[in-house]
Amino acid sequence: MINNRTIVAWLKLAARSMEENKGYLTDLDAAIGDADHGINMERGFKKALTLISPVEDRDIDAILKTTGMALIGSVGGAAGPLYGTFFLDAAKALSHLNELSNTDLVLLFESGLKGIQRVGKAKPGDKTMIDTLQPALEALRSAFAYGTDLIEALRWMVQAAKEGMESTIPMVAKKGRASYLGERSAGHQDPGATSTYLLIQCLLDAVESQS
Amino acid sequence: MINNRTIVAWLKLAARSMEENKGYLTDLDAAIGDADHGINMERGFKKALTLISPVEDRDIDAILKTTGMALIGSVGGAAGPLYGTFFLDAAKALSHLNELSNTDLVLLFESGLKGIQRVGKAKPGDKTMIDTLQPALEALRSAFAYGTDLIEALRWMVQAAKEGMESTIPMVAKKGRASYLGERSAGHQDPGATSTYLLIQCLLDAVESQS
Amino acid sequence: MKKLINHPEDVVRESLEGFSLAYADLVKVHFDPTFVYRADAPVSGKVALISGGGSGHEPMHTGYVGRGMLSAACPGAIFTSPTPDQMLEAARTVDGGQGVLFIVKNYSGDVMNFSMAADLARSEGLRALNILIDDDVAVKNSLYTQGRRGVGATVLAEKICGAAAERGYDLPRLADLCRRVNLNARSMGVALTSCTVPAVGHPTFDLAEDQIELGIGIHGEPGQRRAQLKPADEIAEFLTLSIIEDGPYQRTVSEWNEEKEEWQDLALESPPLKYGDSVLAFVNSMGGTPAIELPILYRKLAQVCEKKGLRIARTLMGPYITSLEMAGCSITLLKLDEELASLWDDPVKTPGLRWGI
Amino acid sequence: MKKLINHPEDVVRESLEGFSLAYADLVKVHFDPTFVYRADAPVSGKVALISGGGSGHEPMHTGYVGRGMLSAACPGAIFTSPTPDQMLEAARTVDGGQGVLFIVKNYSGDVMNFSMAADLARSEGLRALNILIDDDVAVKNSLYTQGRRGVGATVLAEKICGAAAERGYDLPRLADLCRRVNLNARSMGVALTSCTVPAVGHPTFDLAEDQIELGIGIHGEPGQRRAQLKPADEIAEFLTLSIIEDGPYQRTVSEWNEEKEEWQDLALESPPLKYGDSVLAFVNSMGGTPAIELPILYRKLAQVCEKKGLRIARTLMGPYITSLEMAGCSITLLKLDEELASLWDDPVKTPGLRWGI
Ligand SMILES: Nc1ncnc2c1ncn2[C@@H]1O[C@H](COP(=O)(O)OP(=O)(O)O)[C@@H](O)[C@H]1O
Ligand SMILES: Nc1ncnc2c1ncn2[C@@H]1O[C@H](COP(=O)(O)OP(=O)(O)O)[C@@H](O)[C@H]1O
Ligand SMILES: [Mg+2]
Ligand SMILES: [Mg+2]
Ligand SMILES: [Mg+2]
Ligand SMILES: [Mg+2]
Repeated sequence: MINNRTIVAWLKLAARSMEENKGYLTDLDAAIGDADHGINMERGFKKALTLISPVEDRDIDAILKTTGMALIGSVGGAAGPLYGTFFLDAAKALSHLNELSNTDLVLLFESGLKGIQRVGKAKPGDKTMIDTLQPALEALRSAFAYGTDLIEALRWMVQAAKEGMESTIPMVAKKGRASYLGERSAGHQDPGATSTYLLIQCLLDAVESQS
Repeated sequence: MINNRTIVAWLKLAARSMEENKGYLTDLDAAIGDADHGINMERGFKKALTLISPVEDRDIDAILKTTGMALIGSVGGAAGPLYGTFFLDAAKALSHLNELSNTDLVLLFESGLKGIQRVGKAKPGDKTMIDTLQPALEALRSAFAYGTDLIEALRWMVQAAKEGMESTIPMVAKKGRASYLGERSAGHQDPGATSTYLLIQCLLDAVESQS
Repeated sequence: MKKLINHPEDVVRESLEGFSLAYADLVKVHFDPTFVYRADAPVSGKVALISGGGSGHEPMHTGYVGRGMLSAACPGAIFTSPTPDQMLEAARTVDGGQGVLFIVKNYSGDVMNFSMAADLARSEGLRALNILIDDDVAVKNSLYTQGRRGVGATVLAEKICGAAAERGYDLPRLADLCRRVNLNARSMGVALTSCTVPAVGHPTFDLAEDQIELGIGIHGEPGQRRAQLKPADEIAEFLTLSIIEDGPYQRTVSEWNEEKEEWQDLALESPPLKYGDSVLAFVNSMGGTPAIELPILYRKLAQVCEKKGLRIARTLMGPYITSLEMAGCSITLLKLDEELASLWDDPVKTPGLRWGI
Repeated sequence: MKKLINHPEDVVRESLEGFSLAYADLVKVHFDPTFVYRADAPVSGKVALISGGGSGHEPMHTGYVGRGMLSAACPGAIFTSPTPDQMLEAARTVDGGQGVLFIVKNYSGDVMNFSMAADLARSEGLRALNILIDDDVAVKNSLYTQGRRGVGATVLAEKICGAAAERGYDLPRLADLCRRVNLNARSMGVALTSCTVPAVGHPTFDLAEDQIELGIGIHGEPGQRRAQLKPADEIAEFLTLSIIEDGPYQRTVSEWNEEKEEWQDLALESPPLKYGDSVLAFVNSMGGTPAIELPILYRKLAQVCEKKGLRIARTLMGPYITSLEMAGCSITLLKLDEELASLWDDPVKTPGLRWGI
């Protein structure tokens, strides 16, 4: 079962992952964007860690909301409002929960994804973080429908996220900075789709490390 | 005997030499100056050629004066006034001559050198064109004193000019742009000393080609 | 990476500290959240003009804060849109009771962050409108993309709207004017070299000695296409013709409707330039292109305009919207009418643009 | 070589052609011989101010022609002093009956060419005086060198003397003022990269990724010494201290004596800066250093000045005297008194520097 400590562990792993993958994400962004995605994500999750430390023991929605505000207030660029909204909208959907059932976890990602689509107006196939998030959410849903346990479900999710991330390689971008490149954007993996994959991987790691 | 056709031939060879050695002179200037000496000299002698063509048949001083004015009006930098004055002052010293005796030739270089020193205030050893010109003039004088013929005297002169030019390599510059470098100017051959050597070499070539 | 900086992560902050010292008579700098504002703000009875965006485009935007131009500017990290808290605090600080106009370059990040800021400002009872700048003809259409980028027209809109705010235009009229400047402006740029983001430490892209990127933005992003380096005349002609021959450009933008109190989609069209138009010609250095080269481009631009029946009535030339040390240039043409020309001529006193006072 | 040019030999001419089109309201350009002059020249009753030098330092000098600054500027080839015929024809064109002051940077070529021009002008009955600018503390003494180079102080002298000429100072008084500005100014510069002279086609010098040239001039010539690249704070501190701690500087210059009608050697001394002095601080980009880096240098400069008891009363920051696309900067400090400060504040309207009008 996911509780507030799992969420905090997730965010700590995420911060470390963004730090470790800063160069990788930034290089991906250099190819079809402006070479800042890794720097932005590292700054944002570092900030999130400092802001959540006083609320670590509160309900999950408080932690998620603080994370969302931290990201909006420090990431900037496209990723800031998008990831920020993901966490804010997830928090709104899960008010005052201390533990997340499987349904709650699906709701977290579903609300977050909806938030990203409301703010960013991208559709699947536009070569964005949505191309990771949407199939990952589907995989989580069907894993639970199939009756897997949490860890197994998250493994399905990570696998789908990876495939979703890689599916962005041949895509021609229709949203974000990469869209200015037109056909030239094809052949490159989307940085936002990649950071989303990393975040989902971290959730699996967090749950595994707590079980 | 040097006549006005010899002088014109000299200037034509000089123009060609400056064109051929443009890169060489400019590279020398890049090391201790501002990378323009070859460009300046090429531009100046090209201009001189167009301006002397209407006066080619006039007296030597007219040709030298026109050359001096052309250089002053087109070379710019340090080399323009210096070489320009060389030719202007030589012209003044040789008024209305159609042929130059050995003494006249010495006078040409002597007056030119004095002009350069009046305008530029450099002394031998300052790492300038004077370090070529002064020993070249000495050699010319002693060749005639020794009784050599014109061509042999010019060969002595070219040899001394070459040694003078090379003597600038270890010198620390005290005049011109290279002087800003202080000790760092040592180890590089002076570009102006080099163009002076080339000019003297061209005079030998002109006399040889006419005999 | 060779830069006159200390630590890459301190560049923006230290630069702003020095900036505030150097121009203490004109501007003040607030940190956490970070924004630059007029030393005499708030100016009561005047609409406040706020812009912002990633750093690395200096003098834009911080250099355009001052009398006759911006009330405040919000600098983000290098090439990264600033965040809503910066814009909100800037709005609170410079609002003179007549509301705030946010001038926003059309990048997904900027658009989202400024929209959030405007929502937050309105929730506090401030009047706030956002106008988008999207003048880069290198982005071909808005159906398959985020829409055109905001580039050179931003500087012109900030100057012209700044003058209008000074003259007392109210918020809706200022928003109309800003939209009109944008609809009548078109730009296109070229890069000869990449820039290097300090925190990255190496150039964003590699270009061979004989290659250029045509149709670039201002963030070191790759352009429309890679091409052979050609003489300046051919490059200037290509850029100018790309602008002049660009057809009508349609897009839908989202603007706040003050009556209905909701965001609303608005279909807008930029009319093409036509024979007989008066224009402001803006030749911009991307940062690393030296001043001696810009007039060579201007010379060709003037010839092309003449041939196409465009009268250059005003000129701006220099490094006004840059991409760090990138070598390259952009050209912007803004169709002028009497009002725009006269607002352009009004006095302006900022660190980056100054005349008349 | 990546430049926005056509043929290397056409750079100066085409740039001037574009320049004259872009700034037709302010300046006119004359070719063969080449000089740029105020559109309203000659201004009768006013001393004419003429400067010039090699091209490649833009906006200096052509960009400083206009009301409140230069009457004319004579551009040479890139980094090559112009020739006397240019200066003479410029003097004939802009002389308003009160004579001509030539502001000359101390390079052997410039000094000789301007001296010849002044002699020629006087032989035609024009009054003409030359004042040398030699403010570069990187050149240690004048005994074993050509003397210090003229660098950043040139811009300041042109502005201040331009204002004084506008106020009606006569020729001897203007010459005194110009000499005073020079004696109270000191500069030092650093290069992070070389520049490339178009006709040469490759960089003048090679610098490793971690190396800089300290104490450079403005012509891509090597500097005082090669050093490791350090953080901006250390570089700014080194440059500033080199200026502040420079002792009295003596040299002998040659000036025309109007009474005796002959060139005359004059022993001059620059007094060192001292605790309590008011200064104008000028942080200059060599061309390729982007605008975001300059305030980082200014920030440190201000700290050092504060520690040394110098009050920064005026500031100039930007690419005002450049070496093509060279990355690097220079710092100039000019000791101010009331007269200099007030002349600095006077209105100026040129393509490169403008305020007050
Ligand atoms: N409208 C959008 N909807 C969803 N994701 C988007 C949108 N715009 C951009 N993105 C994502 O944001 C990523 C870029 O983030 P980042 O580099 O931090 O911001 P910026 O593009 O402003 O520099 C892209 O790779 C893409 O996945
Ligand atoms: N005062 C001087 N007297 C004699 N020769 C000089 C003097 N100053 C410079 N020179 C010569 O001029 C040469 C440089 O010429 P050039 O590169 O054309 O001019 P600049 O130094 O103005 O760029 C030097 O190599 C030196 O030989
Ligand atoms: Mg990015
Ligand atoms: Mg030279
Ligand atoms: Mg960005
Ligand atoms: Mg030179």
